[in-house]
Amino acid sequence: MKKGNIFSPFKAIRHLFRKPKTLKYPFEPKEPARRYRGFHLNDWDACTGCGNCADICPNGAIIMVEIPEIKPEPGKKNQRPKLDYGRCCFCGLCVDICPPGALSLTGDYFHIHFDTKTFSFIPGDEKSDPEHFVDPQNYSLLKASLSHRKKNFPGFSPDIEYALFEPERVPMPQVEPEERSLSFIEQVLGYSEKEARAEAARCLECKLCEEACPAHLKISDYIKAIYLGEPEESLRKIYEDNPIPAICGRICMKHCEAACSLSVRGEALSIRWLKRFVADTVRDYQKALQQKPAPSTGKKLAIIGAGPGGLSMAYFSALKGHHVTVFDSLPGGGGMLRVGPPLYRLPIEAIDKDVNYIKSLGVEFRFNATVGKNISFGDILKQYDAVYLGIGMTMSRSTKVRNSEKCILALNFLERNKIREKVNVGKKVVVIGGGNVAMDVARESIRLQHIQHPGEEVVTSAVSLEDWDIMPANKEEIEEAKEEGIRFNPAWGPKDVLLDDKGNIRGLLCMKVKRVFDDAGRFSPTFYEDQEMILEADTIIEAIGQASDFSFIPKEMFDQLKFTPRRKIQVDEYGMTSLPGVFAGGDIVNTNLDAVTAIADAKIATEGVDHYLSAIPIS
Amino acid sequence: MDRNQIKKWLESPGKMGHKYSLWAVYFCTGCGIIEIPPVITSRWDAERFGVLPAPSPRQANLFLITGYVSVKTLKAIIKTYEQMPEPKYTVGFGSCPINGGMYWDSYNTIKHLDKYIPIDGWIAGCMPRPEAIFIAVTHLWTLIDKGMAKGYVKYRENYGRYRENQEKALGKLEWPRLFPIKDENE
Amino acid sequence: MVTVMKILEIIVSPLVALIVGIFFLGLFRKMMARIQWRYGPPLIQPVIDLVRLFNQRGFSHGAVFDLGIILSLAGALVLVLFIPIGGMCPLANSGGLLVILYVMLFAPIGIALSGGEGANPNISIGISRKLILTLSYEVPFIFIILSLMSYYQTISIVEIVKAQAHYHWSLFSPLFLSGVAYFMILPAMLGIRPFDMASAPQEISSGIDVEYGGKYLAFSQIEHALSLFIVIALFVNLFLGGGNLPVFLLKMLAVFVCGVFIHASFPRFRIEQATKYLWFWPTIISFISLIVIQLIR
Amino acid sequence: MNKEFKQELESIFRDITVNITDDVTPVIAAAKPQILAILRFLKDKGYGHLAMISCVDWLKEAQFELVYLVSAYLKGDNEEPGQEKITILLKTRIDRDNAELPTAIPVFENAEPYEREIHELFGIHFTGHPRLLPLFLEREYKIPPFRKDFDSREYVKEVFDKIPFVEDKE
Amino acid sequence: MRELELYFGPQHMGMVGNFSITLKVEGDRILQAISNPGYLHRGFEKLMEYRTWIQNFPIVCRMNVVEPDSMEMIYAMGVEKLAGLEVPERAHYLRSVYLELARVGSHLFGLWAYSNMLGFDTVAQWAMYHRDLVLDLFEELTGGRVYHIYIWPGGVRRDFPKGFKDKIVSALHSIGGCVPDYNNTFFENRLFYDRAKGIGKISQKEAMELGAAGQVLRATGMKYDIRKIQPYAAYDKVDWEVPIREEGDAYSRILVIRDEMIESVHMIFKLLDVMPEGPVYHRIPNPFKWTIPRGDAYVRIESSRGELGLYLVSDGGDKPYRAHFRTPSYPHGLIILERLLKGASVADVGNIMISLYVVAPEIDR
Repeated sequence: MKKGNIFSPFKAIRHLFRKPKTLKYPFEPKEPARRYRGFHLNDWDACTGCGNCADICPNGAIIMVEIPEIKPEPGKKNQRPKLDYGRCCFCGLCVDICPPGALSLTGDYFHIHFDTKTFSFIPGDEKSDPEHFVDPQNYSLLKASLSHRKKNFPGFSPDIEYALFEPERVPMPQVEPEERSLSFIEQVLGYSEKEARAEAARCLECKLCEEACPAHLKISDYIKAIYLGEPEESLRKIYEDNPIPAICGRICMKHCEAACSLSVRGEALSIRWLKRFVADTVRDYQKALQQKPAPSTGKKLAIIGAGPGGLSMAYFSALKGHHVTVFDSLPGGGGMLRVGPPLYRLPIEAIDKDVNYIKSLGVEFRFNATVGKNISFGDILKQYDAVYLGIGMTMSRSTKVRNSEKCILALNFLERNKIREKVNVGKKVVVIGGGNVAMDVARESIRLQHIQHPGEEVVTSAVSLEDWDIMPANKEEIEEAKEEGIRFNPAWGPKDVLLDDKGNIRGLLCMKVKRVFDDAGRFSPTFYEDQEMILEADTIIEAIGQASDFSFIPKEMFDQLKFTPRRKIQVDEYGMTSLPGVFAGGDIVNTNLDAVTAIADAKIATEGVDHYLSAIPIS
Repeated sequence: MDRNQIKKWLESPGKMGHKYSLWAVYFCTGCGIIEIPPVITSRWDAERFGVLPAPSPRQANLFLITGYVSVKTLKAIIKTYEQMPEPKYTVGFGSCPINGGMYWDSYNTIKHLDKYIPIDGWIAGCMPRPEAIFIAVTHLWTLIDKGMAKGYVKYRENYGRYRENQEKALGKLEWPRLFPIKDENE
Repeated sequence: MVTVMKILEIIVSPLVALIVGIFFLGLFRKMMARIQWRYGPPLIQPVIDLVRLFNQRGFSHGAVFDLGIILSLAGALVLVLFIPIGGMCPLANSGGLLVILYVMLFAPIGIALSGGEGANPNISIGISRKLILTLSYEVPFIFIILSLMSYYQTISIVEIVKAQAHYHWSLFSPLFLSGVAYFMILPAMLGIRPFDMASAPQEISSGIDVEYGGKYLAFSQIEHALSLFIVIALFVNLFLGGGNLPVFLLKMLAVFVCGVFIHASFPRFRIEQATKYLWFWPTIISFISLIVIQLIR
Repeated sequence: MNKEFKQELESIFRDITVNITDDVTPVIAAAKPQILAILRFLKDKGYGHLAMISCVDWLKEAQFELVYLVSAYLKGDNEEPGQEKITILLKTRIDRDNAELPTAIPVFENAEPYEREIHELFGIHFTGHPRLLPLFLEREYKIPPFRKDFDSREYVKEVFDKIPFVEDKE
Repeated sequence: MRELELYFGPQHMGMVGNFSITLKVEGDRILQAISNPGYLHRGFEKLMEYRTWIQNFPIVCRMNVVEPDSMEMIYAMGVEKLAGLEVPERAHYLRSVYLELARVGSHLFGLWAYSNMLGFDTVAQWAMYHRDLVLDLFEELTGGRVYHIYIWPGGVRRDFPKGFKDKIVSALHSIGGCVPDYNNTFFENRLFYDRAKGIGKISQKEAMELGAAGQVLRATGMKYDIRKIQPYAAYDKVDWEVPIREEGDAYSRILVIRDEMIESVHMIFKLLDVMPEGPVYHRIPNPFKWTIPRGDAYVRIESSRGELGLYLVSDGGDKPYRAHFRTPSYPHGLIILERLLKGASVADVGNIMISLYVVAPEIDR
């Protein structure tokens, strides 16, 4: 560079006659960039209230406040983030972490006020907060503030590619459909430790799942323990609320996963498989849990039915120090779970693992003891201080169409396949029903067909009243069934079982369904009488629902038992029926009809029983 | 300039003068200062509205407190603020003086600036953009017009309590009191 | 009638000086802004600033503090009366150049007095810079005045203006070198860059102005506007031939614009560099000019 | 950082461990009395740039760990190319109570503000330091604020949050 | 003459940033200068110990407001080194382009501060205008004008928006088109030469002794640039030169800044040409559960002011156990400034300070 002179600088003067480059703000508007990180916008419909934004905020600028107008539902809390612009640094981490992608930043950034209280507010969007958003033509810069914002003014918005959470779950290793449809081996292989930790690492700990779970398991805690590589600790957390992890880890209806905040834009965390991972990884429950029942109270409790509800009741009550006896007509524990879920989903060993642990707590099990047959209900009432009914639904319903007595009932079919000799099926099987039991039946049937008729062409078709969109079975189940080759005939109703000359089943006559539910939402199917179809079949299995068997209860007592309008036993808040000292839970009480709800009922009834027993003197 | 303007000028030249001749103290209190040079230079040119940086607090009537205020800066701010002649207006910039901002848990920054000196207006943002500063100036005009920018009066009237707060945060202040402290019980 | 005219002139000429000076201040900011690619403040911005400053409470550091600023303002006002403004000169016959030379020292002395009370180290540095600067440009300035006086054989500015009207501008006479020298010290007399070190905001927080607020600053600004007017008017009168009021003002504007150009194109000198500069080229040129004039006469 | 250098170091200074896990940041752990000698040795070897002095408070072990980071400037003749890529971490541990250390100013002049800062924020005394005056802080803190047992959040609650707002009297 | 105590800052027009120098002066000569930092001390490194690894990412940039980007980069590099994270190829290029843009912006800011301090507001205003153009680019890319929060561990936060390359090119061309203006008015201005030449002169030996880096060292003739010595991001993928000067005074420091700016612009063009396509972000682990194994790491980069280092310690937890930044202004502002000011003129305080490019917030932290 030259030393310079004193004349060259005067060249600057020519700029005097040029147009200035100044933006004449505010007379000339200047829009912020498309990605500008301005004030927050929250889509209240999408927001789950999970609170991840509040957790990630480095400044504590976000707190979750309860909005009384919003009804909480599974997967949605009635909380919404409240921003404090005296803290916010507009980094946008809250946007990148927001699992449903509800939170975004807008191009708005004007808020000038003499009152610091106006700087904190609950962000909404045009729908939930209409009076604070104005049309672009009514928008005035001079009035711009948190309560005067421009409509449709996008800024920094969420992008799943750059999200801070992992939207895709670690794939669960499974047996391929071609292979698994040939045998009863367990379909799901379970996570390895590495996979389980990777999956557990996805959890954002928002605890939406815990609220959705009927039994309120401490899900985020036990998943964190898995992530930290402490399956024993994880098991301890699970056992606080759920004594049958090996069972639930396989067949739980996973209300939690439906509620998972990750599921909105990605795949839900596989909470069930993680529980299963814990249950399978920990070999010795007793060593891991180190539980000791409370000192004996001397009170005696009888539990009828060793299903999930009964087992949980036994576990919780045993821990309280009561003497517990469990009656069940089956040769082992598990109740309906012992017979219902096919082997490829729930092997007997898994059930026995859970039952054996409960046994180790001092619970007395009387298997093969049918109440009403081997021992009368009246005797039980006399011998025990309290009784818990966890009998579940043990009778399959029939369609009651003509010749339906020739058909096989679902539960019989399943039970025989699981714990007795396998059923012989024909080459053409029709399964009536669209629920999960129907799926189990159909998938078992196709396995049996492959085993019993190797190399031959076999068909299992399913007939259900409901169309695809309202089919009650899980989507996953339907997908897996399809993969295995089940043919679906949705929206067809059975009319007639056709017999051939020898009285064997020839086929099923079906009608097209017009609608399944009436206007009030009650079940009352109507049909197009003129549209008919014949499904050829040599075996027909009915899987249209179950009912409870109360025949063991003496008539005079049964009359005292009160029922709800939906034909469920009516219980008070402690799970006690209208008969004093008789408690009930599970499928005979709730309408969810699944294991984890039975556990939840059992937890309630445990309190009730404990309360009840402490009030009566030791006999 | 329309008639209304002229009428206003004749009625209250003081107010109008202060409105259109805001000289800001040139004090880089925090990171918000980085947006002041663009505002006063060619891209945005705040001098169009008479906003200028003043070299000395004696000449200024606007104090932009730009961003976080550490304890040591607070002392300088109070000194500077007390040097400014009345009337004077203060504007707090960004999140940090409002409620601590991202330094909400720092042991060396103060969280609520209005506990120590009165603030006439706050601008949201981290940090506020030049546009927001312009809009803030127009808001300040409105406040001056309506006679609401009375922070300096508040300071004079509640000087005792302000001074008490200042000494709580800073320890004993070495300079004499600006105003005689009135008895609080009166 | 003559007395009435005189009294009128005494009132009007400071007013004109004030208006022109303040207009120049506004124009100054506007032009600087345009060179810097921006629009700049409205032309009347200095007036708004003055209104504001008069409505703001100033802080006084004592009687001398007040007195000093008034002294420098009074000095400037008095000086205006000695300068012909387009044929209007209230005190044309009393003193002329010598008085101007004398009264022009009032402003720095007044500010020095006032600033001494301010007890701010920036002020003392500012004052010392201001005085050094004054001393530096005073040397060539005296040479220039001497050249003028010996060329025109008079100390009256009015006479000098008249003489130029008869012949030609001093700038295009043997006084050419003096004119150049005057132009070279003009920025220093105006206190603009590169000679604004006495009020350098970035170095000593505006130096002498640092303790002024409210009306004190307003007085200081008015003084600044008046001295802007005086220095340029003097140049126009002495070298550009004065003229009637519009012509005179146009000439002033031209000189002023040149000043703005210099201001816009240079950074600030250090004070010793300024002294070195002022005592070198302008002094030599004005001295040569003086000798040339003596030789010619 | 090559093997020979490691051996040379270990032969001159006893009881030090030189750990070369990564090509560019070898770690030397030494005891307190040796620090200055090692620093001087490193400087003579061409590592003439003290990047900084850092301090870590290991509360559980009741020790401070002083970390001197030295790297090399470029040399005109470039006798040992690649040396400038290396930043040596020289670590020493001292007890937390009565923490004291000789100043490194005789070796590296620019150690002065770093030691001043560590003195202020950790309360470590550097013997021989010409001005251990406060650098950053205005208030007095009972525990130097960068120690792990100083809880900043607690402090904010104790001091700043208790100062009341000034409301108008009306 | 009597000895005066003069406070240069913090409330001072010549002061850039909240910093203060106490000067003992005699007339116009400085007898002693004492840097007085701490006006911006926030206990940053302490705050980082309270925040998780990802929560620290938006706050580290706040340490230095003039060039926040290098702070993001060094934190990301430190975390990547400790945690062993991979960065996609394209992200390296994006980072380089982004950092060079930041360097241009920062140097323009420096030019503003320097010329403003000399009382040369014409050039100052131009430089600030051009910096604003760079900020507009940042806003387009990252959504923030000053605090961009763009580089994060594992890559960058978002890819270039559509047409962004052209915008960079056109913005840089409009800045480059004014280089002759700057040359004529500022760099070839005789008064700039007079003011800056020989001011704040430091020899190479002394600079090395005092731990200088960056343009302070490069102005003494050493090609010490960490981008060359220990290339990070994509700096080894393109050809570029390290501009140096020999004299070691304010004049050469400012000219080094100028040359570096031009070199950076050229480098951006080269990088844009060879930039590969592909992903820009490897997802980091779940922020609420992310722990980093026990260990420590020192990483350093060349910021616009010199060597920026980070010593990061993890105790295996979800938060940094200790983070310590080696900021370039630290030795420049606390030692070299004091040395150079001794014996200088009061008029040159800002001159020396800004030519050293002392940025207060990164000293105080």
